[in-house]
Amino acid sequence: GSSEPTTAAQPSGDASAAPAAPAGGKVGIDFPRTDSDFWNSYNKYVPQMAAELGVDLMPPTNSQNDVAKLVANTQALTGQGAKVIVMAPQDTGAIASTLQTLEGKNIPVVTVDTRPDKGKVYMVVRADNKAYGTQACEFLGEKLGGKGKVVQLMGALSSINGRDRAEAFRGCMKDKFPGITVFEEPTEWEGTKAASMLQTRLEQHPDIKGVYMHAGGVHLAPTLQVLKAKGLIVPPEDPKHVFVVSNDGIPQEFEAIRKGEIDATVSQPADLYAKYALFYAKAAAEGKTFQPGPTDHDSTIIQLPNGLEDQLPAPLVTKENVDDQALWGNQVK
Amino acid sequence: MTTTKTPPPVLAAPQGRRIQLGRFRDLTLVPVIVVLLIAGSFVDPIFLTPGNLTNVLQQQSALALVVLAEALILIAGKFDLSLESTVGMAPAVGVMLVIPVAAGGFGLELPGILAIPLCLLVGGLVGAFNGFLILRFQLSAFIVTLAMMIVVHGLQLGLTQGKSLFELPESFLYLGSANWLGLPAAIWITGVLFAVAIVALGYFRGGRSLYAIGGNADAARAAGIRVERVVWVVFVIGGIVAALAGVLETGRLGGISANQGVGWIFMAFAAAVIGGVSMDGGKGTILGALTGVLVIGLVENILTLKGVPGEWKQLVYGSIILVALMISRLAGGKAQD
Amino acid sequence: MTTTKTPPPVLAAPQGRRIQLGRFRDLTLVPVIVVLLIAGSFVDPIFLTPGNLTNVLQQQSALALVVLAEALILIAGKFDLSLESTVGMAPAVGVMLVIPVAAGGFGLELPGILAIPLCLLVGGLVGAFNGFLILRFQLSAFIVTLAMMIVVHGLQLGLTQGKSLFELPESFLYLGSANWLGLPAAIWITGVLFAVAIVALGYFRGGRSLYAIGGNADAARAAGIRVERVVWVVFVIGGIVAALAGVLETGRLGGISANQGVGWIFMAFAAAVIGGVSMDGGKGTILGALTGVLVIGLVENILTLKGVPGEWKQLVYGSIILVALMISRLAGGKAQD
Amino acid sequence: MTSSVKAVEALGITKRFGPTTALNGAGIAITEGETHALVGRNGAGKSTLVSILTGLQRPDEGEVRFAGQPAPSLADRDAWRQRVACVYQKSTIIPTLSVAENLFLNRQTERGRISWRSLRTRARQLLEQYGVDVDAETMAGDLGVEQRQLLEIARALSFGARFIILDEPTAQLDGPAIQRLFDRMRSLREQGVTMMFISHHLEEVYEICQSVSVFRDARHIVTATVGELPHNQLVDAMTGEATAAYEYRTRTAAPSAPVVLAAKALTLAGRYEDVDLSVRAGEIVGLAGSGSSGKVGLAETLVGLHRADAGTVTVNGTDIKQGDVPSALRAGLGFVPQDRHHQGFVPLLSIAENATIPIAHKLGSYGVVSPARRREHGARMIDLLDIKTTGPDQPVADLSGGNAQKVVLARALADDPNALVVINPTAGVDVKAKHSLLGAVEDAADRGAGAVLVSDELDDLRICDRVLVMFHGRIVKDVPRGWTDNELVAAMEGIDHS
Ligand SMILES: Nc1ncnc2c1ncn2[C@@H]1O[C@H](COP(=O)(O)OP(=O)(O)OP(=O)(O)O)[C@@H](O)[C@H]1O
Ligand SMILES: Nc1ncnc2c1ncn2[C@@H]1O[C@H](COP(=O)(O)OP(=O)(O)OP(=O)(O)O)[C@@H](O)[C@H]1O
Ligand SMILES: [Mg+2]
Ligand SMILES: [Mg+2]
Repeated sequence: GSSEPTTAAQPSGDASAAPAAPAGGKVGIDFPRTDSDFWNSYNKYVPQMAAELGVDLMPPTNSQNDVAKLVANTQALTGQGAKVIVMAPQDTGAIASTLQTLEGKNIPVVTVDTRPDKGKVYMVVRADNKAYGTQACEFLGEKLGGKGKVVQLMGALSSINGRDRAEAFRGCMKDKFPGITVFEEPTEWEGTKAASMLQTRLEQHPDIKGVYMHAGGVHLAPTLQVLKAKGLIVPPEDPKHVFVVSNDGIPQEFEAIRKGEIDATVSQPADLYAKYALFYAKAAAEGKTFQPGPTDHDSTIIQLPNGLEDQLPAPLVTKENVDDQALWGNQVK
Repeated sequence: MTTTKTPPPVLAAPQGRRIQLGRFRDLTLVPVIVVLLIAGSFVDPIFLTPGNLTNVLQQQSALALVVLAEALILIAGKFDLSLESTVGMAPAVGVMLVIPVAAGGFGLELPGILAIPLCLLVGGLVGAFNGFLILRFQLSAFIVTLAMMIVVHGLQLGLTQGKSLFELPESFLYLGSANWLGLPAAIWITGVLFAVAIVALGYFRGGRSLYAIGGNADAARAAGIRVERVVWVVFVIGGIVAALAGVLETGRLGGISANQGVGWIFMAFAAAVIGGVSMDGGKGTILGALTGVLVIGLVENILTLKGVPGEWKQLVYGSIILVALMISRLAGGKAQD
Repeated sequence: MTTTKTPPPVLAAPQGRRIQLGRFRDLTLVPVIVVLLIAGSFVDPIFLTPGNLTNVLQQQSALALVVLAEALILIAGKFDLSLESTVGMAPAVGVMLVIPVAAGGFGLELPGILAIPLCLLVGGLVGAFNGFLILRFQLSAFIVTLAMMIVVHGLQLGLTQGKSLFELPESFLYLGSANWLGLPAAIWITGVLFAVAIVALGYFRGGRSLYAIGGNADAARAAGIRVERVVWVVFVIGGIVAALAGVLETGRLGGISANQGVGWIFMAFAAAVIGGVSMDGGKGTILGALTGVLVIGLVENILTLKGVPGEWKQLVYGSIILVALMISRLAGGKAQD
Repeated sequence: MTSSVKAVEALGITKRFGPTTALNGAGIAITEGETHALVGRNGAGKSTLVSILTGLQRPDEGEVRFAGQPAPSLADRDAWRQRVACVYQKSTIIPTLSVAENLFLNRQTERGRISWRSLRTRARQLLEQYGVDVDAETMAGDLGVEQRQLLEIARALSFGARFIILDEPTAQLDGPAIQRLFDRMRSLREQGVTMMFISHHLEEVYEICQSVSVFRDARHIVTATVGELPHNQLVDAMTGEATAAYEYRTRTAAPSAPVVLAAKALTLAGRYEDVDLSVRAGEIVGLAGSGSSGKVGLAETLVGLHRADAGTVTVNGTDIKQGDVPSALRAGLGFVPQDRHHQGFVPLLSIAENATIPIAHKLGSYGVVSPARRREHGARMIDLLDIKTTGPDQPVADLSGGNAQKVVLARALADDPNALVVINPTAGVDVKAKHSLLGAVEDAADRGAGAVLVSDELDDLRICDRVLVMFHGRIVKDVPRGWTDNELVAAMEGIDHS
């Protein structure tokens, strides 16, 4: 690390700007992708939080949503002397042997957003993706009064988050609102597919009254554009209104909520992800340990077979609380 | 040697039939389209309504333009994989030159009306650079444009920091979202460009020279065609058309995501090749490529209407393409290449 | 792609030093590798350590096998895009035949030791089916294998419901994770297969016939080579090798994700083509293809060590490939195709 | 040399291709209005001079002048095309375009929209004018070699240029077609058109040309009027040594000699019908016929390139599997295909490798091919057939046409075959090479092989012990040795069916 003073936060991305001789050792971090708004915000927060928390952060690597690259990056980071690894494996099955290797080298791992199925982790920092789906389902179910048709614009089925959200939404609708028909559209996290599928489905069933989008970053603009073309962007009081629940909590979604174009979003806390990932990484480097139970930041640590998980809160944002400055989406510019 | 002049006998029968079919070779997908239209009407009564068919056309219009660009380049005997990246990058850069920093722009804030021309210019420049590398350095088109595909998309990622651009000038969204005479403007634009290309490649020397170059570049050169210049122009046109595809797509989606266009090139090749355009150059027509796009669009639409479960969708989709291929092969009667 | 080759032009640009340099043509990337090694050692002292270089080799071994398979098929004048899907699907199916339903299997629970043979069998079957469609129906290899790429991956998605498989038999993970004589087994296996292929294509009748077929299939046929059979065998071998790549990758990663192999084919083509294997068939060597893989692996490693910001990484990566291409072009002295 | 006005002059031209010097300070001067022959052995640099005279390649040294004016810059193709039209040795037909479009490539119309109807009409007129009987709408790729050649000629002549180069236009044509071409050339000369004519058929030079230049080993050797340079001197100038005329050998295949190649009741619809044929060891049987008589189709069936609809083929007593080349080759057959570019060789592979593909299994055990033994065999073939090359490792793509043809023959002879099927073996081959090619076929017969020789060239057929004449798909006559040209041609044209 360099000997830069720690007072000024250095959001420039110069991650070596960490306090001199920090306790514990270097933290290697891998970013999962650079092509989604949510993860870009997370990537932005990381160096900022590292400076605040005084973490000796190595230059971040990026695995571009490819687990093989993640493995290679991890090897490089440990080769360069990382004592703790923070990663966000978008594919949780294929990371198992890497986790085993790291365990063998006594390098603790903090995973963000996803929970590896196998292999030891020091701490999983994530919000409950199943809860996203359930929250969206409950919101839509109530607004529609338990009947009608809704569309679920799903992420990729090969991603755990896409599957969790889809299953939770589907299951909740079946249990709590059996009167609602759900159309599932596999969009592969692609805006163009989302637009085409939604457009076709609206042609087929003009009486669709609700939409749940798995990712505001890719689904928001296309959905609004399709609804606009159909003249369906109308106030909630209007019987033609289509209720739209998004997922992510990026500023554009808040803007849309304020304008009444969509009705709600689940705010996935990018800032907290970054903050607590580094918090636990630092703790791991310093050799601290944690126990299951409530934390000091409105969350609960639960025990997993292969480690611990800190389940961060993921608030549902509606017109009522959209201006809450505590939401990360209101802090980024 | 004798001077008796017996005229050589006329051609044998087998060749005769070939010629006639050859003329319709670009339409071998028509039976496939008919089958799809019939199948679709069984899947859902909504399928054959004008509204739904219009949607299919609109959804495919941007891809269709990329197919058009790729078909031109393939006919001239080259390749361009970077078109898909241009679909995202050109609009992103065009827009970033006009929007304020707060919205993700460069801070130049040029007049909004310039966004589309700038976008097309960027597309043309990418094409020109591809052509330059391929022709001046005599590099393989496949590999240059593969690298450029990564570079161009990388440029978009870098410049936008991977963010989507949402706050676009109205003028930029207009083409992709407006309706003219009851049909989406995108359909009109795509239709007109296809018509222009069909006429140019069918009835004008410049267009015909693409076939000559793709068929035998040395022979074309010997016939006085300026092979390098024509190929270069084709790359530039390809880039511009891909950028226009990006404009239409942006208008349809209302924003430019970091992944706009990613993965399209495979679909574009599939459409062009099942439509009869040869990867070896010199063969195929723009009309054929258009039928290829339609097949792909109809298959997607039917699968969506049918609500095939997500995890089986790809399998069904790929299988239908394979069957379409065989039908078109049997209808065309000629080996593909 | 083509079966009949237009004779190479007499009229082409100076082809002079071709003969002498031609012999080293497969090594035109060597200067690039040297530059990368030097550059890498400046980027990070860790770079030149045996540990890091071993990592690079291990990381590239699965991709290298796909490149090997693709190079064989390209030299024989064909294409196979579906290899990338086989990398994921073959191991998934092989494993699902042996693991219990609870772990995601089919419920057959065959003996675990059969998983690898079954996986290779599945790979071979995909290759055989590709070959069958291309040769019997005379369909274009590009488009058949493009459709098959979607079908094969779709099959995996459908069968696994998009889930990753991670409770795998130990025997299945062994090859990809074991160490033999201090080096990962994957490196040994890949190295041996490359050596076998280099020898086979250099010194064996069967291997040489690939060049004859790719160079001029009609001449090969007239010279008594059973063109169809050889091409078919090459497709089968390609499928098996791709399946083996899947086994190694699975062992390295400890699980089979639904996306295993997705997107590899572009990298495989890039490696083969910058390594001197021609997309037109009949040209290039396996050794050259190997240098192509090394270049790609080294570039990735250096970029990782350097910690290039994610959003700029693609741009830098693509640009380096482009520069490598030019260096190899200048070193090779010959136009590419 | 009467008039002093030179339509075209090339002075001190040097052109190198890496280690090969194709032209070494060579030159040519052609007087306006004459038809000037350029002759020389394969690889002498003739085609290289053609590409320089037509502005496709830039000479390393030297200059080109048209009517005393310096040649235009290479970029200005239109200017070149006004000065010179050319039938190149390598095809410049675009197979994916129609005949009509090939004829008017890049001049389909003056400006604006192309009228396909009028283009077709113009094409039909042109084809008719040159007596080429093909449909203007056919894809050029579907045409046979000869028709393609006629197309090239018609196109070159149609430019109306005052100077026309014809690089081996007759190599693929049969007698009547050659005569039609010569009629055309004569009438052009009457109109004052200057021509440069390249051919390996020296009697054609005497028939159609007024003067002749000889190139040897990349240099200009002599220029003279044809009258001053009788045939034997011309050959000597080309070869650089006294060369005797080819001596046809006499053989008497014993009637008891075994039949090495036989066909019984062979029929392939649309090409030939009910053909019986048997070739004894030590016998050379010619197969002659005018265009489309079915001789090539028959020969190709014998080697397994086609599957006959009915009948059997026997090689060395074994019934071969029809439509399967390897089984014919394994039974002991050697084969020289009709079109060397199409089926003859793999351009990127070396001479040695091309020559040894059928015997690769004999160059090592367990499927190994020993490069040393391959090179050795290649070197032997280079010696045997006198191939002009830098060595057995040179790719065939770099060879001149005639030398490439020798490689194809080398491939056929590789396995010391008992039966040979040879189609047009001397197309585009120089005199001396022709002698060695024919000699090699005769040698094979002397060693006890039986051969079928398909050719349009009466000279080639002279080595045959008997010639079978085909007409419209049937064998109509069996002509024993000692025929005269007129006799054979009459049979081929179907005038005499007795
Ligand atoms: N593009 C080329 N690259 C390398 N060598 C070449 C090339 N073109 C011609 N040569 C060489 O130049 C020499 C002259 O070739 P050229 O084709 O001019 O001979 P030619 O007199 O036309 O022979 P032929 O009668 O066989 O047609 C030959 O040795 C040939 O191998
Ligand atoms: N590949 C083919 N498919 C169908 N018909 C063919 C093919 N090749 C040749 N033919 C036709 O078959 C007939 C016999 O052709 P073949 O080539 O055997 O005769 P040929 O005497 O060698 O003629 P030529 O001298 O013109 O080559 C001709 O009418 C010819 O047009
Ligand atoms: Mg020549
Ligand atoms: Mg013939």
